[in-house]
Order: sequence, then structure tokens, then C-alpha cells
Amino acid sequence: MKEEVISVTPDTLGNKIAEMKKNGYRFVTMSCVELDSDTVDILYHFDKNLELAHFRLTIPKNEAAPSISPVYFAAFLVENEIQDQFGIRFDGLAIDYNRTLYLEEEVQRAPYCRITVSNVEGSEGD
Amino acid sequence: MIRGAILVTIGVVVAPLLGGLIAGVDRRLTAWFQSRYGPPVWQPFFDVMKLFGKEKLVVNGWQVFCAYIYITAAMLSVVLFFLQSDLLLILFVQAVGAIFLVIGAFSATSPYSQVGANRELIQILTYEPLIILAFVGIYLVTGSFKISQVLLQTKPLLASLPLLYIALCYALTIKLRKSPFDFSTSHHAHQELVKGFLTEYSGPYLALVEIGHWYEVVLILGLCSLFWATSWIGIIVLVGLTYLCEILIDNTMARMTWRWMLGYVWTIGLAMSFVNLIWLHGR
Amino acid sequence: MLNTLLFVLILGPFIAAALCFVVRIRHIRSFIVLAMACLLAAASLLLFVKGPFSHTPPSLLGIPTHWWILWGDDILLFTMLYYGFKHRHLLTKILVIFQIVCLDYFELFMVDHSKTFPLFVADNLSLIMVLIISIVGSLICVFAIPYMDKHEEKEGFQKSRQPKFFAFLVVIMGAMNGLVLSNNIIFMYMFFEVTTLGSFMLISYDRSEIALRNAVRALWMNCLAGAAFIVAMVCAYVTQGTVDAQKLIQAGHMGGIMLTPLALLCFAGLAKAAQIPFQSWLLGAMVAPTPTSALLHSSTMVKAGVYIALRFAPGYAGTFLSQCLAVYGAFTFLAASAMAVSQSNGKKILAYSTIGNLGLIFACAGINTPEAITAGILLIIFHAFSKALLFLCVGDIEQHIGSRDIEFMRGLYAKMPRTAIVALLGIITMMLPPFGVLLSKWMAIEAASKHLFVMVLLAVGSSLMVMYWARWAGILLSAPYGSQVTPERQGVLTRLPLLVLVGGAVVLSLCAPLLYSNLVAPILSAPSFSVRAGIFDNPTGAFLLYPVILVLGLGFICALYAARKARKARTSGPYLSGAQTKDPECFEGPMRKPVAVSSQIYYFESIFGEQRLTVWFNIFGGMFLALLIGGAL
Amino acid sequence: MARTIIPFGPQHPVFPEPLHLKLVLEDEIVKEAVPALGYVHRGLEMLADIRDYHQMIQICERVCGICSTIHAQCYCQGIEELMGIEVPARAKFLRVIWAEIHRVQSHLLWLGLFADAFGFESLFMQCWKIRERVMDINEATGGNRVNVSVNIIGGVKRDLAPDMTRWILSELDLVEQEVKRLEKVLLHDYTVKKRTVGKGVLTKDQALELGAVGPTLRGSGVAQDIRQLGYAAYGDLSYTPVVAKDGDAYSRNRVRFLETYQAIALVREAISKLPPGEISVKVKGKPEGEIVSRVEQPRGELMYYIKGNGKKNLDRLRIRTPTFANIPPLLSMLPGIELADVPVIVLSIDPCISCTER
Amino acid sequence: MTEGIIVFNMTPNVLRNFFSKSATRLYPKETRETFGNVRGELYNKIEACIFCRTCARKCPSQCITVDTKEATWQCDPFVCVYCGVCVENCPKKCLYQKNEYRKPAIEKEVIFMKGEIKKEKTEEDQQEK
Amino acid sequence: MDTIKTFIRKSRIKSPWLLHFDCGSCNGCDIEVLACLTPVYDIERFGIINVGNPKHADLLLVTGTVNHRNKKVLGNLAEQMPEPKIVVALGSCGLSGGVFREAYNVIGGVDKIIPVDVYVPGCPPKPEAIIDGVVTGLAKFAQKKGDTS
Ligand code: NFV
Ligand code: SF4
Ligand code: SF4
Ligand code: SF4
Repeated sequence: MKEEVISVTPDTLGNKIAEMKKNGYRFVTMSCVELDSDTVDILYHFDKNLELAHFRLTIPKNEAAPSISPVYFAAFLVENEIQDQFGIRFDGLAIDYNRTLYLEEEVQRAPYCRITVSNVEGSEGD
Repeated sequence: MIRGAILVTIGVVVAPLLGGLIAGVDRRLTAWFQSRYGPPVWQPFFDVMKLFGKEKLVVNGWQVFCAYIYITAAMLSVVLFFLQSDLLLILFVQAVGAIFLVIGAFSATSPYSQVGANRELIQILTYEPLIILAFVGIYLVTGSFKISQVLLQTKPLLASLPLLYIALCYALTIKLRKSPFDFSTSHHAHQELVKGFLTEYSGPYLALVEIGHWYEVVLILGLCSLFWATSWIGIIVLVGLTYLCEILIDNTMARMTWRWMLGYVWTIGLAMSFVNLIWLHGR
Repeated sequence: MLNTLLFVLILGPFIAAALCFVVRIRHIRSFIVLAMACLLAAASLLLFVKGPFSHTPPSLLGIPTHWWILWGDDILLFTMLYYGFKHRHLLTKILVIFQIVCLDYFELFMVDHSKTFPLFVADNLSLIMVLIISIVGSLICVFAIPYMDKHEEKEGFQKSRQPKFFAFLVVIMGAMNGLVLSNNIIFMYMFFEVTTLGSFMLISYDRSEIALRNAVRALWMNCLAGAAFIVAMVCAYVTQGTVDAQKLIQAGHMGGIMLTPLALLCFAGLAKAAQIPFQSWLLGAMVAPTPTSALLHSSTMVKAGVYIALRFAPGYAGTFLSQCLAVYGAFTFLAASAMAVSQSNGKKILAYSTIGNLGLIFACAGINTPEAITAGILLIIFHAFSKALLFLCVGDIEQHIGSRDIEFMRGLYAKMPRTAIVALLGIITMMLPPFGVLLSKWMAIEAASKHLFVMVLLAVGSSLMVMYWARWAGILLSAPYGSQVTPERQGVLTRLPLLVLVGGAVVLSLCAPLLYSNLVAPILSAPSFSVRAGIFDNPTGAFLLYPVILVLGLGFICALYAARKARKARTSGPYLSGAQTKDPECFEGPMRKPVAVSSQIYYFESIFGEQRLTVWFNIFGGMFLALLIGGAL
Repeated sequence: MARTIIPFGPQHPVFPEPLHLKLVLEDEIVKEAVPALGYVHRGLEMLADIRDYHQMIQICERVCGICSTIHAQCYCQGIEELMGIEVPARAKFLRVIWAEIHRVQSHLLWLGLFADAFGFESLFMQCWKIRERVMDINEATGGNRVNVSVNIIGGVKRDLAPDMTRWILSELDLVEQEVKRLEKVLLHDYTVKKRTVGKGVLTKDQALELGAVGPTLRGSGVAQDIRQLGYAAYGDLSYTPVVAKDGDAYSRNRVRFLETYQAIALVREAISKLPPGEISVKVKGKPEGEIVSRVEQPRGELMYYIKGNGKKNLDRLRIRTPTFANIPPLLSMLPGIELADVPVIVLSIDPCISCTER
Repeated sequence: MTEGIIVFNMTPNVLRNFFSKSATRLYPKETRETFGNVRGELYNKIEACIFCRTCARKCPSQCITVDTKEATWQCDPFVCVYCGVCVENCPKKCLYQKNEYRKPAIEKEVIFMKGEIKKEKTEEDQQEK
Repeated sequence: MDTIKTFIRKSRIKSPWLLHFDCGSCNGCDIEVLACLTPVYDIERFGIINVGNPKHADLLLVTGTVNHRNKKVLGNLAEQMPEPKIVVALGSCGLSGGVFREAYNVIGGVDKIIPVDVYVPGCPPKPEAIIDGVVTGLAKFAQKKGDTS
């Protein structure tokens, strides 16, 4: 990454985020990456006058991450998305879709939690 | 008696054909205004015939009932018009149809239908006073509410009722469901709230409503024609121009909201009517 | 014969009331009420068949009638005074004492009781009123029998208050009959006061705090009417030297001298008929059990107000008072209709509609042309039937679904098909042609067309009226898709009044030409319409009643047939943007949760909100009233 | 008191796309609006696992048919940066040309849909009529009306011949002329103003706090645009963001309308400065490392997070589209407006659900 | 830029439309020449194909199946997104796209082609170079 | 009676009302469908109106991939259309899922959920191709049974 990525822990995250908010940073988004079978990286991207700033939170999959949506309401959507796709739980979500933002019962597993997936459901033509 | 019978036949048979044709021409002209080619002029007839051939799909038996009453009332009002009957009576009979249509829309539980019905009621609320006042204007000039008296006039009514005519045109725009007043249902591509109070009418029943609408269009254009009933040319010019203006307005205005309509039409429309009436009264 | 009839019609109810009050056995009471209802109806019909008359009954028990009246009045007024003290209401006390003083002085020292003139005079107007009061009123009483049982059961009173309730219910009918038949305005006054007291008792029936408050309000407002009545009487006697209503009417306004009493009489009528700004007492009367409301609204009480205005209408024809009354009535019509739009309480809608329709009748009286008077009288008839019907329906519905809110009547057809249809018919007869109310409205509008202000008010008011009726009608039918229509059970005493009333509302509309030419036309100064083949015709306009009935009737039959046939068609759930679920009333909302759709009627709180409008309308109404009286003085 | 609860969408003619809003109304005033997404969710980010990073271009293009070329551009720029590829100057200018043509097309599309949202049918038709010329340019230059598909890693695959650029310029002149004729309507017509002015206000602070981007942000008076970073050839072109300050639907409309002119001007400038030379370079190696790539879409800032691990399949591809960022602001605008204005407000952020859900 | 609020601003536009020819192309009746390099229907000059499977590998929607042994080339036109990647990557340039789109069908179809196994594969390759 | 029946049949071909459902399309196909309504292609020439309510529609135009959430909507819409009706699937996505058919939330083409009458390939199909597809679909109306009473 061109910009520096600051590592945070679940405990320091809250302060950092509040600080960002105080400094007038705009919340861009969060990205979640699966690292191995039980940890993921959650990256927080912020922007101020076109300058990016990133935080990295590395947490185990089965642990709930603190939600930043009470601070940055805009984060509720992406946090719900991560819940859907990675099965990570967020604590204190402003609006909790409870893993139904995108997914129906048919897709019960966390689809992004596999390095390779060949989920070809009856595709034809090949 | 024979003349009466002929007039009734005209009312029953010719009016919807005319109404359908007007709808067709309307669509064609609208297309031209939008730089499109447009459907054939008899497209409305195809539409209605097709609807008659569709599967019957009902949500609530009352809708069927209401559709039939609507078309009966619409037809009757046109017949009464051709029989040169009482204007107020015609309006009230027409209202029977309009109200039943709304009742039908209310009878379905779909919220779209309900919203449409509520809006349609607001539209009725808006245009009825205007029409009544236009009739009062006619009364003040001719001394009667009967159409037969209007036809005896030697001077076009338009000369003494110009503002009332404009107010009547508001009512016409509302009845024709044209912008800016097309929010209870609309003919256009993206119907206001998936066709408002017609949401749950489908197939043959929608066809009935459509035909009923044609009757109503003929009726209300007929009312307009009264304002220049002294000569055929006058009628054709007046009605033609009015309708053209309607299409033009439809194409040059956004759809407004009913709150705006209620405020606007009631203040401007009623004020205009009132000014015109006072002027007549004072004469 | 005439004596007997008059006795039955006027005193009969009083006797029945006394019996009800004394005999505290439910079945016997029911029997008394039923019998009285039949008797009244029969007597009114007989009287009707006899036709117009003028008559002085022999003195009762050998005591001159005017003594009876004086005693009666005093008893009444002192009772009211008692209640004034009991509820510590200053205004009532003042008004009542004022009345006692005036009345006693007037009767004892002013009026010359030796002059004889017919004490009872009936023309067609009175006869029509008697019919309405006796028939519609009786039906309501009949309906009340099972209703009150259930009502008390629900309220859980320790001791049944039905004896008193029924007593006053029937007393009001007797008083109304007396009122419309009397020719002596002192008589009129007494009966007028009886209705006041009766309504007070009925409204306070529940004895809840709110009921008492509203009852007291009704009491003082009606006392105001009574006070105005007395002053009018005194004035009239001073200027004319008589209390003979006929003479007063014939004398006319005599270049304005007589206008004051006439204006005061109108004022009394307006207050009694709960015209703005007095509407609050009638609205408050809603707290009483539904038969009370039905009775007060349709055939008695408020109708006394319009009756007086119509009765004395020839007296003030062509005066400023008349003009003023026309505008005032039309204004009330508009105001009440506007406020009704913001209501979801079914009874309140009905109440506002009553006020509006009475306003229309006042407007007719004010316009004071034969057409207008025709309209007014017809409106009284048709309104009585439809309104009584609607009240009874609401009462019945309320007992079943536990609410009188129209939002809760959604899909009533599925739950109570019979009542729903009857209510629907009632609503339709209130607003659509070819039914009587609309016919009268048509006449009123045509008659009003020369009065610009009145016209504008009526035009706007009538479309507002259509609005609140239509949506109610629609809502009754909005049964959810696929719901089974459950057959409804109804007791015979409930069903009978409903059926008779709905039949009356419909059939009378069909008979409107007959009603007009046989009843109304004779009392007019000049015929207003020529009626041929069911076509009302005059130079101003024509109402093709029978042709319209014919065509719409045919359409109705076709529609019924088609609707029946459509049962075989495929049914489908309502359109829910493609998100519908198996349950047709739900759509799949966010988070995969089923969400029940619901719809609400628009009440336009911000435009027609009751609170806001009431203030303004009361101010306007007060101004009009001041103008009305002030202009007359 | 019963309230009206309306399912607005997923199938609703005002939105071409399935978006669901549960609306709770009182006298047609929105009291509560809860969105439901997922009707267009395909999960295409995950396709990176089974498609190589070249093939992903085609897939990124198909995130959305309205902004397809810019998606591919963003993706390619990201990969190029990751792999340290220097793209030829001509390719950079060509990328700008296609991107701006796309913007014209997208804005015209939106102007039409917006007009349709308030029931101005003829205006809708007019906008789309004009748009057809732009679509023709797409088809003539890229071989498809929608998925122009010109970006590849290391440059672009098609070149613009001089007679083609001349033709483009002349077509754009016509487009500009016709758009000018709509200015009086879209910016000054009484009915349009009545339906848009003061509706769905988003203040400057709210916009920043809720993370609005693109015209939604600029309509609230924040002059922020990723093109200011000067990626591709924007650094060489004269560009200043269009801003309107009221933050209502009208302001957003104004920003987009004026951006249409601006985009046309940018194409002109880019064509006039178009340098000669190669249009692509050969790519060797596999992407490794992580990067955030950002470009300005018609709807605002688009962000790709790409993580490669030296294999031909990417480790993670995350796409944050502008509409995704604009949905929280939208939710804050909805309560308190009239039902009739719901489509107007929703469209005023120019929602693109397929972008949002991918 | 004239500020101020005016009604009927659309009128000149609609009137211009009204008095000029409509913009409509009467499509099935009148067809327009397509632009030169439109990416339309995909074809394979099967004679030239060497069944190298490059196209199948490069195709982003994986709709081509090549069987080298049987010498068959098969494409599902309902899956193909007409992106042209296969055309660009085919070493024999035997794939090409027409300027026209494939016609609508009422049944599912596949393009199936059978060619001959090229024996002198290397030789031809050399000739090319 | 027979003439009326023939007229009705003819009318069906002349007046197909269209319902467009975007079933997870990337907007490419979607916008092309809308483009068909606009002046340059103007499918109102064929009497087509975009109705937006299944109860009024004869022709269902589906674009895009079917996923687990929108398949229900698709089924619902088809159910609410009165017979006779025609379903036209548009674009690779609508036909088979196109490039996305291997994505985890994609079920495949429209025909996995409801019977499809006409397939229009392309990504996206040009408006001309959509018109062709619709016209092909119309021919099918002649074969479809419906309530002609
Ligand atoms: N949101 C979005 Fe897009 C854009 N502009 C982009 O990334 O349109 Ni579909
Ligand atoms: S890439 Fe060309 S030569 Fe190779 S299999 Fe495909 S079509 Fe044949
Ligand atoms: S055009 Fe694209 S999708 Fe079609 S076969 Fe070739 S590579 Fe595959
Ligand atoms: S077929 Fe192509 S254009 Fe159509 S929806 Fe699918 S990806 Fe988009």
C-alpha cells in the first residue's frame, strides 16, 4: 500500500476511530481479507482531502469485532456486508441485518471464507 | 322520440369509439412531441380488445362489481349529455362512476391501490367544485342548467366565461390524468405508483375501466364544447385547441404532488371562477 | 279520533316512559317499548292519512291546557336548575333562572289566555315530521332493546339504568311530536325544553366524568336556545299580541319589527341543531350509547332546530336575515364537511355529517324559494332514514369489533357481511344519485345558484362530503384476499330496524316524485317543479330520476351478475412489488422478515385538522351568528 | 393508528433496478424507511478465486453496465500500480476520453431517469434521445454500446484514428447543443424546481459525516473529486470540480447537469492534446502486494482494494462503489418527505444497485 | 444563464420535435449499417483451428470447450459475453466476430464444430513464422 | 363471434404490454431495455407500453442473473401475470448466468425458475436485438391459449 497502514487492536480501535472523526476524516470503507483458516484482516479506509489513511485490525474469525457504526453511521452497510460474507460478527451495529443483507437461507456458509471455491451450481455449457 | 333514440345511440356507441380514437390520436401526438414515431391511432382499440381476451384475475370480487357500475355511470352520463339534460345531474351521475371506481380500489388490500384511491379522492375533491362553478357560470348566462338552453345561445359562452373555461381546463387536465396532475394513475410509461388506483384491475375489468374512461373523456370534452356551441367550427376549433394544449402541457410539465394541487387549484382555480362569477353577477 | 291520535302521539310516550320507569322488569319493559313503537308508528300513519288539520283538544282533566303547560314548564326548568346546581355550572344556572323568571312573568302576567286559536295545527310539514319521528324513532327504540342489554353487560353496571334510559328515549319522541304539531309557541317552547332535558339525561347515561361534562355542555347550549326562544316569544307577543304560530308566520316580518323574534327563533333552532359554533354539544353527545346518538341525530332533537327554521321560513322570506341564514348554513355545511375529513372515528364522521346536512337545510331555509324549501323538506326525510341507519350500523359494528374507528372497519365485509352491506347502502344513499339525499342536494344547489357565496361554499362542501363518505364505503369492502366471508348472526330486533331503515332509505328515494307532489308541493307558495314520469323539471334544471334509476339499476344487476360470475376466476394476491409471500397480507421486507402491509386513509391533519379548524370555524360561526342577530335587531 | 406500509420495490417501474424499501407512511409522509438489498448480489468479487487477473477485467466491467469502462480502468490502474507498470501516455489520454464519454452517457441517462421520477416524460425521452448519440460513439469506438471493454492491463486495446476523433468531436458538438436546450428546463423550469428544490437536503457536514461521494457530496458544497488526484491524464487537463451548495435534489441535479458539459469539454481537451505513441505495454509477472485504487465514477469515488500474492488469481478483490457510500446519506434524507418525492430523492443520489451489491 | 422561474420551458424542445422528423429508426423495416468493429456473434473458421485450447482458457466466462483429441470446438452462445478475448488470443486467428448479434432463439442452442486433427501442426506453425 | 375472437388474437400481437424485471442484471441489459422505449427505438410503435405492474402485463422481459433472493420475486411476478403471457430472457446473464454463473449467489438463467419463451443472447443485446426478441415472442402469442370469452 502506498500509504502507511496503522495496526490497531479491538481495544484501541474505538479511540482511533473517534480521533479520525474528530479530525474530520471521511469514512471510505472497510475491506476484509481472509488471512488463513481462522484469522482475518479488517482494513479501515479513511479519507481527508483526498489523502487516504488506513487501519488494520487482525482478529480471529470467531471473535466479534467492535462495530464503528455508532461513530460512523456509514459503516453499518459494510459491516453488515462483512458479516454476510465472512461470518464475522460485529458488536453494536447501528442496524443489524443479521447476515441477511445479501444472503438467503440457501447460502448459509460464509462464502468468502475459502481461498478457492468452486461453487458451480449446475452451471451448464462447460 | 326518434331524435332521442338517435342521440342515445350516439351516446352509447359512438362516444366510446370517439373516445378511443381521441386516446389514440393523443398517444400519437404525444409521441411526436417526444420525437417518437408513436403507435397507430387505433392502438387503444387493440389494447382494449386484448384486455378482453385475457385471463380473468381478481383480488376482490367487489372490484368487478365496481368496474361495471363505473362503466354504466360513465355511459349514462354521456347519454344524458347527448340528451341535453341537466348539467349538474350529469356531473352527479358521472360522480357515481368515479366514486365506485375509488371504492373498488379501496376494496383491494394492496397499499398501492389504497394510495391511488386516496389520491383519486383528492382529485375528485379538487375538480368537482370547479366543474360545479363552471356550471353555475353557465347558469348565470343562460338562466338554466339545461344543455338545451346552452344550445339556444347566440353568443359563445366563452366570451362571458373565459376564466371559468380555464378553471374547467384544470378539471379537464385532472380527468384526463395528464401532467401535472397525473398522480392517482397515469397512462405513461412509468405510471405513478404502478398505476395507482387501477393497480388491481386487470384483464377484462381493466378494459371496462378503459372504455369508461373514454366515455368520460368524451363527456368532459363535450362540456368544453359547450363554451362555443354556436357553430360546429367553433366546437371543433375550441375542443381541438384545448386538447392540443392539454397534450402540450402534459409534455412540458413535471408531475406535481397532490398537496400542491390542492393548494394551487383551489386557490387559483376557485379564485378565477369566483372572479368570473362575480363579474357575471354584477353585469 | 283526532284527540286519541294526538293523545297517543304526544302523551303516549310520556305514559310509556312512566311505565318503563316504574316497572323494572326487563321483559315487560321491552314489551312496553315495542308496543309503544308499534302504536306510535300506527298512529302517525293514521294521522298522516287523515291529512292536515287544525284542532284544539279539550282541556285535560278539566284543567285549562295553559296551566298544564305552565306547570310542566316549571317542573322542567326547576329540574334543570337542580342539575345546574348539582354540577355547579354557573352558566346553566343563570340561563335557567332567566328562563324561569321570563316565562313565569310572561305566562302569568302578559299572555291573555282567553284568546282562542287552534292549539294544534298540522300541515304536511308537521305530518312528515310526525311520521319521521314516530317511525324512525320507534325503530331506533326497538334496536335499542337488544343493544342496551349487551351494552350494559359490557359496561358491567351494578344496577341497570335501562328504565331511565328507555324512559327518556321515548319521552323525546313524544316531545318532538308535540313540538311539530303545536301551533301555540308556548307549547312549542315546552316541548323544546323537554327535548333539552331528555337529551341531557341520555347523554349523561354512562355517568362517567366525560359523559357528565358533555351532558352539561349540551344542557347549557340548549338552555341558551331555550332562552332565545323565550325572548323571541316575548318579543313576538309584544309586537303581535299573539302566540299563534300561524298568525306570526302570516304576519311576516312586518318591515323588520318582527324580525327580531324570528331571528331569535332561528338562533334557537341553530343552537338546537348544533350548528357551528354550537357543534360541540352534539359531538360530545357521542359518549352516549349509540341509540341515543341515532335518535338525536336523525329524527329528533336536531331536527327540531331545522323544523323551526323551516316552519318560520315564510315569515322572514326576502330579508337580510334570510340571506344571512343561507350563507351561514352553507358555511356550516362546508365547515362540518371539512372537519369530517380529518376524522377516523365513525361516530364523529356521522356527527359532522349531520351538522353539515343540517347546515344545508338551514341554507335552504335561508334561500327561501319554493325549490329551496322543497330541498330542505326532502333532505329532512331522507337524511333521517340514512343517518339513523348509519348510526345503528356503527352501533352494531362497535359491539362486534369493539371499535368505532373506521380504520378498524377495514374488511368488515368479511366479518359482518350483512351489516357491512347495509352500512354501505346507507353511505351510498347519503352521497350518490339516484338517492334522495343527493336529489335534495341537487335541488339545493340549483336553488342556490343565484347566491354566489352560498354556491361556492356548497360546491366545495359537497365534494368534501363525497370524500369522507367514499373512503368509508371503500374501506368496508377491503377484505383481504382469500379471506372467507363468515356468515353473520343477528337478532331479529337488530335486523328488523336495519332492514326497515335501509328499505326506507332506498324505497323512499324511488318514491321521491310521489313524496314531492303529494306532500311537499301543497305546502309551497308556488310549485317548484313539474314532475312527470319521475322527472323533476323546472326552467332551471331537470332531474331525470326514473331514467337514471332505470339505467343504474340495470347496471347494478349486471354488475352483481358479473361479480358473481367472477368468483370462478383465478384469484391472486395483491400487487406488492413482487415481494409478496405465501401469506397474501405480508411482503418480505428487510432482513427477510415478513411485514404485514397496512393502509391508512389520509386524514389531512395538517389541512383539515379538527383542532385547528374548530378554532377558526367557531370564530367565523360566531361572527355569522352575530351578524344574523345583529342584522335583525 | 394504522399507518400505511408500502413495499417500494423490488419490482417498481420508477427504479430500473430491484431495490426494496419498506416505507411507513402517514398521510403520504414517510415516517420510516428501511432498505433491503441483495436482489442483485452476485458475489463477483469472489470470482477472483477462479479467474485470473486478466479475466477479471471483463468481470469488473460487468459490475455495472453504466460505468463499466471506468470500473475496468480502476482495476487496471490498481494492478498496474501493483506491478509497477508505466502506461504509455497515449493510453492514459484514451482512458480519459472513454471515461468521460461514459460520464456523459451516464449523466444523460440519469437526467432522463430523474425527469421520469417526477413524471416529466418528454424530458426523459429527450435526454435519452440525446444519449443515443453517445452510445453510438461507444459502439463505434469500442465495439459495444455498453461494455466498451477497451482497458487492458498495461494500456488500452483500441486506438482512435484521427478521423474517428474528428467524428467524435462533431457528435459531441451536437450532443452539447442539444443538452444546452435542456438547461432551461432542468435548471429553471417552475415545475422541475418545485419538485426538486429543498427536497432531500443533505448539509455539508452531514454529507462528510455520512461519507457521501461524487455529485451527492459536491451537491452539498464540498469540492472533492478523485480526478483532482490527476490519475490517468487528468493531471494534464484543466479540471475543477463542479459544486452546488444547497445539498438538495436540485443541487445534485445541477451538479450532474453541469458535469455533462464539463465531461464533453474534457473529451475535447483530451483529444486535442492526445499524444502519439504506443497504446499499451507488455505485461510480465504476477501482481503481488496490496493496493487501493481510486477513480472518479459518474456517481463518485470508486475504490478497489486489490491484494495479490504473486499468483494469477488475486487474493482479494474488494470493490467499494460510490452508491454503496451514498446509501447512508440517502437513508438520512428519506424520513419526513412525501411519498411522491421518494423516487425523486432516491434517484437524486443516482443509485446503482448492481454496483452497490456486485 | 438566466435565473428565474418560468413555466413551460420545455415547449421549444417539444415543438421542435413536433415539427421535425421523429428520431425513431423503424427498426425491423429499416436497418442501419452497424459500425465497423462491433463485437457480435462469434465464429470459428474450424479449418484453421488447431484446438490449442487457448480460447477456452482465456475466456472469462468459460463458455468454450475444446476437445483436442476429438477435434471439436464448442461454444455456448448463451453464456458468451461477446467480449472478444478469445478472438484476440487465438494464435491461428481463426476466431472472428461478426458485426451482427446473434438472433433471438426460442430454444437453447450450442455452437458445435468438428474439425480435423492437424497432423502437420508444427510445420504450419513454422510457415506462419 | 368468430370475428371477435380473431380480432382479439390479432390485438394480442398488436398490444403486448411489457413488464421489465431486472433480476440482478448489471444494468447493461437493463438500460438497453429502457433505451428501447425511447425515441430512437420507440417500441411503442408495436403498441408496447411499459406497465410496471404484472397484473397489466403480457410480456415479461427479464434481464440478469437469478439469485437466491430475486428468484422469489421473479416467480411472484410471473404468477401475477394473467394468461396468455410471454417471457423473454435477455442477455447472457438472463440466459445462463453469463460471466457470473459460477459466483456463489447466482443460480443461473431465468429458465431455472420460470419457463422462458424467447432467449435473446448478447451482453448486452443491442436494442435492435431486443426488438427482434420481442417480435419473436409476439409470434408465440398466436399459439398460446387464453381466455377468449
Ligand atoms: N455506484 C455506481 Fe457505478 C457508477 N458511477 C460504479 O462504480 O454505476 Ni452502476
Ligand atoms: S484458440 Fe483458436 S486455434 Fe486455439 S482452439 Fe481456440 S479457436 Fe482453435
Ligand atoms: S467472446 Fe468472450 S465470452 Fe465469448 S467466447 Fe470469446 S472470450 Fe468467451
Ligand atoms: S448480459 Fe452482460 S450486460 Fe446484460 S446483465 Fe449480464 S453482464 Fe450485464
